Amino acid sequence: MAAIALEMRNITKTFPGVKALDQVTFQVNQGEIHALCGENGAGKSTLMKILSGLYPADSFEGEIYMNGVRQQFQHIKDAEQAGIAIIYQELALVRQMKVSENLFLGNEPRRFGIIQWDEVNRESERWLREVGLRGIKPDQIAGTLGIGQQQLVEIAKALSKHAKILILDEPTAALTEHEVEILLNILKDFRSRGVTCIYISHKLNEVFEIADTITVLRDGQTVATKPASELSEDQVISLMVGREIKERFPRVEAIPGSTVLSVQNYTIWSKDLPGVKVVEDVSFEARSGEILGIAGLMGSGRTELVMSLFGAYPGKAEGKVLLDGKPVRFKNTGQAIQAGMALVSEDRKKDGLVLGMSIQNNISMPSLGRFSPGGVIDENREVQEAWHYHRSLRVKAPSVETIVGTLSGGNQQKVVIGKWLMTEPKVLILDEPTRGIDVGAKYEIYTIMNELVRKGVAIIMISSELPEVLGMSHRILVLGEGRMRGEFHHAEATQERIMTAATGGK
Amino acid sequence: STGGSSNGSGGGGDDKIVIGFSLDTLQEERWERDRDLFVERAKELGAEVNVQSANSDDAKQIAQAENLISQGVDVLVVVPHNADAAAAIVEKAHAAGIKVLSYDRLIKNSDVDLYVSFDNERVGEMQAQAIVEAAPAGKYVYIGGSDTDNNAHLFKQGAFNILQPKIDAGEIEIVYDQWTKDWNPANALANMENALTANNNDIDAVVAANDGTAGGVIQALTAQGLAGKIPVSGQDAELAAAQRIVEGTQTMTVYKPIRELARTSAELAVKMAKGEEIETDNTVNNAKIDVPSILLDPIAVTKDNMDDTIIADGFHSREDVYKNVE
Amino acid sequence: MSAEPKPKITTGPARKIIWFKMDIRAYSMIAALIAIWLLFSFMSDAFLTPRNLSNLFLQMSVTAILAIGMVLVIVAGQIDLSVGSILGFTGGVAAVLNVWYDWNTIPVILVTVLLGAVIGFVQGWWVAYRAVPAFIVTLGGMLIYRGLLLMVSRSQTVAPLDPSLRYVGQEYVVPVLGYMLAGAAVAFVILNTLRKRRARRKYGFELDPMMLDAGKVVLTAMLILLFVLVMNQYQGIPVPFIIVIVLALVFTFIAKHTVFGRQVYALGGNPEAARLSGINIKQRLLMVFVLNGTLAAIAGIIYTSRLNAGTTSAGEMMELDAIAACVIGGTSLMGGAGTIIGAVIGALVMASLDNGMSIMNLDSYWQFVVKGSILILAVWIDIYSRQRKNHV
Amino acid sequence: MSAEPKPKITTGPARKIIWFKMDIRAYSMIAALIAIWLLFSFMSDAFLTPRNLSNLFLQMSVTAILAIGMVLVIVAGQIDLSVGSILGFTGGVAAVLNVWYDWNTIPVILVTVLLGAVIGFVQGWWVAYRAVPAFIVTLGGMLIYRGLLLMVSRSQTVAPLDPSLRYVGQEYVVPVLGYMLAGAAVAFVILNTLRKRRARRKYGFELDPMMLDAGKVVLTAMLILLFVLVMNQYQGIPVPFIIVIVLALVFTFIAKHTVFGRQVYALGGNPEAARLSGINIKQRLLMVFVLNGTLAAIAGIIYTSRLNAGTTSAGEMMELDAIAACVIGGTSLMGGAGTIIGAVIGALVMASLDNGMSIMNLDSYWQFVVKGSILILAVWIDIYSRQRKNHV
Ligand SMILES: Nc1ncnc2c1ncn2[C@@H]1O[C@H](COP(=O)(O)OP(=O)(O)OP(=O)(O)O)[C@@H](O)[C@H]1O
Ligand SMILES: Nc1ncnc2c1ncn2[C@@H]1O[C@H](COP(=O)(O)OP(=O)(O)OP(=O)(O)O)[C@@H](O)[C@H]1O
Ligand SMILES: O[C@@H]1[C@@H](O)[C@H](O)OC[C@H]1O
Ligand SMILES: [Mg+2]
Ligand SMILES: [Mg+2]
Repeated sequence: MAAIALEMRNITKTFPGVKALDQVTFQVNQGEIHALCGENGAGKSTLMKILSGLYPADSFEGEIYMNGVRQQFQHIKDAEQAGIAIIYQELALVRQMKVSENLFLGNEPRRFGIIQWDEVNRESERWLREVGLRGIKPDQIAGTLGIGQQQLVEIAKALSKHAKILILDEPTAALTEHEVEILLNILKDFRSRGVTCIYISHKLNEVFEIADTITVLRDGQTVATKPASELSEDQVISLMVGREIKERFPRVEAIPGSTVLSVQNYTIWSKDLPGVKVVEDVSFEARSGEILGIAGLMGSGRTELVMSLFGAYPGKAEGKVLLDGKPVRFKNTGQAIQAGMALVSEDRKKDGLVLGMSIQNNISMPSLGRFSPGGVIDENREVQEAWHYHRSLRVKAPSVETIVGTLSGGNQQKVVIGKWLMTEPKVLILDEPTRGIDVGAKYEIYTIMNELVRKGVAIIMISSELPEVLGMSHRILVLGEGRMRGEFHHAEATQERIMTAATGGK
Repeated sequence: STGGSSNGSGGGGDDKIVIGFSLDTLQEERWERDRDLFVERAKELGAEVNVQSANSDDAKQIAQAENLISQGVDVLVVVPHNADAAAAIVEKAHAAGIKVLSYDRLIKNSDVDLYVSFDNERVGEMQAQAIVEAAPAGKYVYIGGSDTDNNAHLFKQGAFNILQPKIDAGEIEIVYDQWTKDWNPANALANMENALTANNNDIDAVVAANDGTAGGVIQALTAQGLAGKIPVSGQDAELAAAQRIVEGTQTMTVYKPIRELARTSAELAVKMAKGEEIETDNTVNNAKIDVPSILLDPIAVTKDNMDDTIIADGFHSREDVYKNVE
Repeated sequence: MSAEPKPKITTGPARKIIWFKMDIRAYSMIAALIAIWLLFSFMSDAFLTPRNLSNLFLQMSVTAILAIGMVLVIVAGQIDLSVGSILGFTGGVAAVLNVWYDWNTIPVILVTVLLGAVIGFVQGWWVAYRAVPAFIVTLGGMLIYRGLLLMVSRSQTVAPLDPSLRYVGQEYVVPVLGYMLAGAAVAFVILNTLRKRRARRKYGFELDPMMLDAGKVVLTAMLILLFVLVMNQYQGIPVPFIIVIVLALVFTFIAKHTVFGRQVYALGGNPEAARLSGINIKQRLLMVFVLNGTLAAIAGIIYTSRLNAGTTSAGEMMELDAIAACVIGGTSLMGGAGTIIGAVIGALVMASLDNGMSIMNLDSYWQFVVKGSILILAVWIDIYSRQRKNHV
Repeated sequence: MSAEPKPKITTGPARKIIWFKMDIRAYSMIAALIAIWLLFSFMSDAFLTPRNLSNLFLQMSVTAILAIGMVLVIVAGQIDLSVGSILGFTGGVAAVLNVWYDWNTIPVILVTVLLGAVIGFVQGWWVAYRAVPAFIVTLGGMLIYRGLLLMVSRSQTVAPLDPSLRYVGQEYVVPVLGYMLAGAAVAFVILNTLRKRRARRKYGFELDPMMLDAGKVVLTAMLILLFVLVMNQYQGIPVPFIIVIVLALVFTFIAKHTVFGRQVYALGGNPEAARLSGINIKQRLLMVFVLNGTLAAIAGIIYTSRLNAGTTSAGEMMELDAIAACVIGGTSLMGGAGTIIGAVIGALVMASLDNGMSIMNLDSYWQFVVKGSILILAVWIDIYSRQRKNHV
């Protein structure tokens, strides 16, 4: 029996109006990878924030022991000193600064307060290589990296702290399969070197690939801690959501209707780099009553493609776009929305939500015109309509007046989806719609997609999770380096064929 | 002639007279003196003074006057920031049956009851006069006050009353003419530096609107080794200016015998509060009425009459003034 | 999807705080205000008299109007340093037209307000469509409009105004009319409450207990009547303050109940999310500056009217007062949050400090020190009390 | 993990712009500055003379020093409206100690600078540890220190200073010493370039071609010598400008090469990320204000020394000049971005406008209008040119 590296006893944490953790007990063995699972809002991140010293010792009830010694962290630094390093769920990079500076932010190698740049650069190179970011220079500005790359930088940052206990709160939400693989290998390597790891993810296949032990939280309480070998994915799911979910991807066979959106020979120039095409000569059709999946590696230009179609990408575009047979070219998103398009963007915090506003105000934002005769908002209708989506998406919050910034990540994502559903679009584009969302909620989102498809909406779904693309799409488009690399009917698509297409058959 | 009819004073019944004294600013040495002297004399006469300073803000001055009126002062003494804007104060005071004494600066377009002052245009004339005597011809620089201060325009008006004929006669040329933002000496310094540069130091005289700006001007002259060689005017008889005059770097300042102004005004204010009639020899038209006026003479002070004026009046001590030359 | 449960927006934990909804900040600032008032009334008998209160409301009016416009600007994530100069310039133009060109009051007001809107438009255009930071555009504007004022007024004080133009800045609403206005206001409050209840019933929402709403109405009505009673004990409600009330109501409505207002808050909170939601950010920003310029011009007319003169230094430093009023009233300089009523209360706090210390006859340098200190303390107490509330 | 290949910093599109790295903003502002200079030299012969350039560097010094401190404040996402008043107050205290109490220059300077630091500390404490918005704390401070200045100086002009105290604000470095300083600076540039190359070689980073680095060194050396030559044609380098250079170098070093400096940029760029990285944000913020207060006091001494007097209006409105200098120089009011050198150039732009128009003897209202307009245009051209660079 391995030694107990960490024990959290009877942890209770309340926020105004919410009891996030209720007498949680959590035990981690020395040198294991311990997965923490639970629905959105179950309290996983809160528990980890307590462990990492972000919530100081007097802001919650309960006790923390490491190797049997009671710990009282007042500050992140205290936890770091004790050997705990954490990657938070929300990206915490300073976009204006260099990658190397971000890597050592708060732990700069110094002599008399002066930064030792040589050491910074040397160590950065090393850690970037560890996480597979070979192409990235230490002096590149962090904001110019894609989300996935930024996430890897954060992982490198945590690794560089030589922690005894490494916490990763949904590190793979923005990573591609390939990057996930690199990460999991690093973690296995760390385990072999005796590092203890706490791993939070909604992707159960990952959890089962690496976890030794799994703890499930539900509504702020521990419901089970068991060795992974004694559990199945379905068991974990039912522990998490308190019911069984039979089918993970409830695709309904669709009878595709007419072509709603037709894109022909579409090319987009980068907004940043002169003369660079981020998308080149792409053609496809989206039909009503059908889900069109778009797969591809990170940086393949999928986001630019849909943003541009939606009138939200500043780079120049060329080609033909027909909506309901009529040629269109949207100068701004207002026109696109008017014409019946909707886009759930990939970065909910940056592009999706006004965090300081209520759920209802976020949901109604693009649709205000519909119930605002003469520019004056009919607030009762606003509440009623917002409530409809709040309820049908099962957003976990006391009321539609709750401020969005206080919701858990998954629930925030549901609010973004609700916001676009309310516009009742003809074409709904979802860019990584289930990023960071729990299985139960995913299922709900899939159900909603099916509902919409039944009603004749055309859905375009970008996803880096191949099982999701395969499981939900009727047709799958593969992009690689900005070009079309293939189109498959779901019946003929497999993970291998898509990956081969995406990487250009190499 | 007699000033204003007496129809019962504002604060009537109670025995102690309260004078409201509303000043434009207390950010300058000169006004601090006005206040001290005024309050001292009023106290001697058994009156109490409520002093307000508006920090050069018209709206604030009106607000403060309103506050004084609502506290039931018996008489109001006003140093207006703006001659026209303060008319509103007179109206409000009269509506409450309170008389108004216009102190140092005339309140225009109003039925103000009494005016005790020096003449601002006259100040400008004295400045120019003294400089013209020192440098009867040549290239002149005019360093004005703040463009947004009405007085600054009166001073300039006065100065040009003297200068213009000579300009027309071709004796004097104005090579540089700038206002000084916020009366700030640092701005005057920069302007004078630039004037010297632009004219290659070929400048014969400077009319500066007050002692503060003169201080900046003389700093610029010092840097060029010209201090004391080029006449510079001023006004207010600030200690620093008096010192420069005896040192020889500043030609003159205009001393307004504030002691007399303050004490006379305090006495008259008490009389007005008691409802007594005021006798004056003068009137000044303020664009609405002929205001009964008492006009004191400002005095041009140079090295020669320093001892007989500023020092004799006890405005500054001899020791202080000659501190740097003895 | 059928047989939906009725949306209960007021169930759950939110229920308890509905009394304070949205206004928690305003309440804590009102408390600070009352504390300041009590302090001053303790120090000076003259402070809490009808006459002085009337003065106070008169004295805060110009700042309050500037602050009302400034709230929207700050909520939109911008700043406007030029309002003091716009006030000076438009006020000066009004005086010039009235005094030198003998224009009548109505055309003077119309042209001046239009001028304010045009100035706002120009500045808004540079900010929104040329992406020059508002700080720079309006700092430039601060200088430019001060220069233009000196130009049009030839650096002179332009006075005296036509009596009818003086009305807006100096007069009082006769007591009878004051009571009539109070009556109208009370009637409006009652009808509005009933209208709201009817609308909620129509949608099948849960209603507040009749007694609660009735209580609120009675309380509001009493406050309105008390205010008018006190004002009428002196000369009636000051006209500028009536203008403040009207503008505050109009702009609160715009901020809270119109699409435009909602979008301004959204784009201040997260410009990128707002843009992707189809909001025409540039156009909204432009509009915010137009409104702000318009309000500055209205303030300019009142200021000029109150002074009965157009002066060259009019409005100097007032931009800072306006911004301070907003911040005191809970507007976040980060954008996205702030209320009109808060800003008006903020202006009242500032004016109360000036008024109270002036009444107390404090030395001028002490006034600087005390005002600065109370400013900091008041905001701190406010912040502190709200933090505590969140931790209970 | 052994036999690591030498990391090669890869080439690519980014390679080309390494020339301009970090300084692209500064370059475009230098272009604007040169344009302004050419314009003025075209309008007035006196403008581009050694004597006027010397004046110019003298006239920009105080604003530049304030701007250097302000950069850090703004980068940290804060603002400081009190620097003008701190300058006035500390400068006034220096004058009082020197003139009335006959203190010697050295103790006067020490006590004054310490006073500035203490003031900064107090303000920083309210901002960092009491979470009162910097706008309010420093607006309050603006009033408080102005009041204290009136108090200590009894509203008088305190003059004249002791000759040795005048040195810091008025004197020039004798030509010989100027050349020696230039020599030292050139030597430093050469050694620093060599040191950097050696370090990069040690870690196997790719090196710029020797010729490129040599070219840069030669260019810099020539500029330094040209500057000293021109200054020496008049009376030598003004002492205040030497102080500006020293402070600019020190603070650039702090900003770029110390843990403290980088953390300030981090917390301004993304406070949440900084907090999660365990940075002691409060302590850093406090320190930023301490530094800013210290610099304001240094500026105060120079200001007083230059005027040879402590005056009550010293520093009024200078906070806006300082902030404007930062923004013109590319500091983002959103925090997280800005350079010291940019701010110094910004101060030079502002001083050039004042100087040029004053030399031209332009009407005062035109000066307002022109300065305001050029401010907006300069920033716009800067923004526009950077945007275009990205689109080429
Ligand atoms: N700062 C906060 N203020 C108020 N409520 C909060 C705050 N942080 C978290 N909560 C609430 O606490 C509960 C637990 O949130 P937490 O972020 O720990 O969930 P999670 O399990 O990490 O969910 P997810 O999988 O979506 O990340 C949620 O109901 C959330 O709304
Ligand atoms: N803000 C930005 N600045 C610079 N480069 C960017 C930025 N956003 C994206 N890129 C780059 O543009 C390329 C295309 O990115 P895009 O986001 O369209 O890819 P994607 O196929 O949607 O992948 P992902 O799965 O990451 O969303 C990538 O190389 C990415 O790094
Ligand atoms: O005495 C002068 C005063 O009249 C003017 O208004 O302001 C400057 C002073 O020097
Ligand atoms: Mg979480
Ligand atoms: Mg993408």
